[in-house]
Amino acid sequence: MAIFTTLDDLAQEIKDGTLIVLPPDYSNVPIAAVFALIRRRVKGLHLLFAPIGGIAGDLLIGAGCVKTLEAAAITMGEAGLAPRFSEAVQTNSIKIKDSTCPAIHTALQASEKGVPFMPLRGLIGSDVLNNRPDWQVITDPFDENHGPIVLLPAIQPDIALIHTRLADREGNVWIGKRRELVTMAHAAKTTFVTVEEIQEENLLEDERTATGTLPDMYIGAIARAKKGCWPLGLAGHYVPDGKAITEYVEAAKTQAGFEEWLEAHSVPQ
Amino acid sequence: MAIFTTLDDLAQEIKDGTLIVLPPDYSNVPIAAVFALIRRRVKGLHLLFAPIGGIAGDLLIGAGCVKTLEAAAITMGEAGLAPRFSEAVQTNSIKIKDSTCPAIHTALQASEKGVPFMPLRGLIGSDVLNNRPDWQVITDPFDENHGPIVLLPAIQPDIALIHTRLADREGNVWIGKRRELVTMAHAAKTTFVTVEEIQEENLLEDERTATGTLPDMYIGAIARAKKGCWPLGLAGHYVPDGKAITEYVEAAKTQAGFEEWLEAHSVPQ
Amino acid sequence: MNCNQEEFLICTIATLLESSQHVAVGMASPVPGSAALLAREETKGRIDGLRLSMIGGDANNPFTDGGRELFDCSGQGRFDTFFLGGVQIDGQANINLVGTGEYPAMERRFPGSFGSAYMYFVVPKVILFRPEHTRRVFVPEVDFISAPGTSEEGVYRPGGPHALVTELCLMIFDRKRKRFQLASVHPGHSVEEVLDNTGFEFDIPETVPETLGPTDHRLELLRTQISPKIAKTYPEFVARVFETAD
Amino acid sequence: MNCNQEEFLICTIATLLESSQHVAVGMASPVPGSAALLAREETKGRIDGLRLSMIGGDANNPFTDGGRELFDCSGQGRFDTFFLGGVQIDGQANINLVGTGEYPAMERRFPGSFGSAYMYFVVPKVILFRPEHTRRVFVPEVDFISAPGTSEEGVYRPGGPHALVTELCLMIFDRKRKRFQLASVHPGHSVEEVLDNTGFEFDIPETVPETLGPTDHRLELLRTQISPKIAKTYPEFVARVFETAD
Repeated sequence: MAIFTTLDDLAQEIKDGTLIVLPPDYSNVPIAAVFALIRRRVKGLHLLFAPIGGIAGDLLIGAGCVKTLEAAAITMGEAGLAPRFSEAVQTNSIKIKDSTCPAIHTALQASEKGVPFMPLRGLIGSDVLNNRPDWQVITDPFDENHGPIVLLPAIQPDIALIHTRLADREGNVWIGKRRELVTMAHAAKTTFVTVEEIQEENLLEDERTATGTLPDMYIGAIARAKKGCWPLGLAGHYVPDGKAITEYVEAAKTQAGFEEWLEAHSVPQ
Repeated sequence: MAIFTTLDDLAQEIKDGTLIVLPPDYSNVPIAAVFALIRRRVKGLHLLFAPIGGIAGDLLIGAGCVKTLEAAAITMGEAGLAPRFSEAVQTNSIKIKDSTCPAIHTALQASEKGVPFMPLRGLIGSDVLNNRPDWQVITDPFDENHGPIVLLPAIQPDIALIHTRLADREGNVWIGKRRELVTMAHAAKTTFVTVEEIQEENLLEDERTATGTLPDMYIGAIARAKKGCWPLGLAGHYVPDGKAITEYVEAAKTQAGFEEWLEAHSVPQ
Repeated sequence: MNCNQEEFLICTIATLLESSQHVAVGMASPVPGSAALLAREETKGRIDGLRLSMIGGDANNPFTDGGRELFDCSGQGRFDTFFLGGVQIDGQANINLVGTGEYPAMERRFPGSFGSAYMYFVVPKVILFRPEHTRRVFVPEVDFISAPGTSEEGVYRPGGPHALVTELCLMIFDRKRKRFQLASVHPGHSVEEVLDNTGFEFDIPETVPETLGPTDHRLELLRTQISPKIAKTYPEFVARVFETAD
Repeated sequence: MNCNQEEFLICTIATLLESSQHVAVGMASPVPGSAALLAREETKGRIDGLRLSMIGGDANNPFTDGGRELFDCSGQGRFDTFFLGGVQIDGQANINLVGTGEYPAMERRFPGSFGSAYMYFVVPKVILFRPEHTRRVFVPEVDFISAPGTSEEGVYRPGGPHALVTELCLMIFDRKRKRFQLASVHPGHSVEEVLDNTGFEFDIPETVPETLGPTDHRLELLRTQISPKIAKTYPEFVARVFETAD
């Protein structure tokens, strides 16, 4: 039931306060849509990364769009620490829900399955758990030794926001082997997608492409965005622009530098 | 770490009493391997279907290979009831663990995740639950109304046994969009595979095939078996042999008829 | 226009789907599948047009994440309508797909509960479809509850039985009162016949209408547009039922 | 043959992998990744040869089921060896990847715990790798426990810390005693230097050997066979570290 729209109209449909889930840096990050969200001055987002964020999170935090952030980490990789993220946490200007990679995968899987929680090993004795009053420790009812186990509540994002190479006219979306995008889309109420291309042939009709296709049942809106991951890469299509990312990290060390960089790059396309 | 072997040697590696998981009738059922198991007179199998069985289960039950059966249903589809299964249950000669489709998927997912259990909605008030002392009902700790929820213990099969069209020389196995095979393989300690063909090119090296490939990490043994699903079909390759299935159901109405049918069909290949 | 029993039942079910948004159809369900295809065809082009997801075969099968995806979607609330049957069905809408006699070594064993013990709880509108209308099927109390018709308070249960379609009649289930009510009787049959062949008690309103038969337009649509579509999944069913269309 | 610090550390870690069966390597881990590739090359062709799964990049990445597969496999017990680091590490082998100061508004914030709060519990042999050997890193008590080094009885914990590799030394962790023991000091460094730069207490045996440097054969293997493989995932690292190989 996907609606085909423009990038800025898609961003308009993402309301203030929405719980958005974004993919990790190595995979299909919709930076063009992030710029569109910043242009429309979205406020109070609850931003979840599945499970690690990078420049997408730093941009939205720097632009004042984020109220709450949940991630296992925010990193600019080789380029260093994420400057707007670090400052926002250090100044307590966003609420941070520190997590760990498998806990986020698990909470999304719980939503995907429509169950209220899922258990996960580990965690016990960590300050990650100690700072998550929403997580519960119970006695494992299947353990003869009555050991503890953590239960993680399901997280149902309002919107999963992703970029991919290709969609078809029916609204089916190619995701290839990036199956964390499948979990995100299944877990979320709906999925908004930016794409490089839209093709006429139905992706589900050829088993080779069907295998890596997210069916339109999960998709709410599709908009074209050429090089929609820039300055990040899109696997098999274009590589990350390391120079631009390094320049960003340098510029964004101050809020003024961040805003200058943003003005130069967040232009309507 | 797949070993390439023959069909009968693969069957020899499946010991008496093994917990085997088999796929549903519409997908990649390794009937040639089932015949090989019957030839080697395997005993005391714990047979799990993910989640529905058909002729594979009926054959193994009729041949006296099965001690315990767990499935959401055993059906011969249009051809009617499964005769050896029905009689075995009616005469109490196998132990039946009646389940329901999503409960089996969930218990396998729990094993895939390495967690001791997963919750599932529904079930409460059913005689499926009432006859499963291994399932537990707890008070949902996330429910403000303190409602009940069922916890299902993980099922870790010793061996997932499947048939697919193609493997490569590295031991990677093509499964296409039949992703229940992925869950089965991840959940099981190891996976034994019969295939129509083995190709030289690495399936993981092309993203189109990588997407539908089960990596060799999960694979224990691979053997060739041409038309390895017969009389069932292999999607996109050959269709079920409806006539043979109907003849089987007719013949297997008596144990004598079953054994006659088996002798005529379970020949070494 | 004359129609055969399957065509009549398909159209009766299609009418029940008029307010459905997303219908899921399980394995081995040619009549519900045809009804859903028909209802979809009739709402085609409308913004709130019916959406259909069928497992079993590749046609109209949108699933790409394995056998669990149908159930996961149901848990997520993506479907509002599903179909179930029963070897036995009782007056509380409990259904039995496992067998008759005492469990486990039953007198007559059937395939098993399939996904019913879950789907009946989570899909809002479950339509029970069981053509054979006899006291063998419609019993005072089922021998094995594959899935209960109703649940105690506190049990998570957004879903449950909505209607029962048989070869004789249409009943609607009242979840609060936990009872079926006769809604209409098919042409050529009577309330007495329904009473004689039903082993459980149910409510009978003062006047019981006759089930409306298919319009000529609908029958033509079914025979010309829907039968080739259902044939992709159920060729034998189409060959048997729609032979009049040749 | 002379070698640089990264080459030395790669070879030191490779030696620790000699009894490993299946090594998993996470994101942004060029030194552990190189060590694992080297150890695999050295056991190639043996039935019990080392197996390696790397995330980050497509090379040596066998995963086809999304981001959770690495963690699921770890939960299944398919890996026996993994690597973690730390902004701070203390004498109980607690690691901190989140930041320094009081949580949450810390003085200095780092990326976050990644998968450590899980992997440290479930992978049998976790090798801690942190080149910078200072009292800033090796503290009496970490400011935030991303993952604890040990757990109370009753907590499911097949995994945990095995060794710590720094620019100065190799320590081995004793899980029962919950303490590190100095195992060897790298050439050119001393026990005193390790003591001066470590903020936590640890055990020092009577004689502390010097860490064995790489053999010429191993160095050549690393520079000629391994560097092109690691370059597929970490081209900048290879360009910087293995320039001597040109």
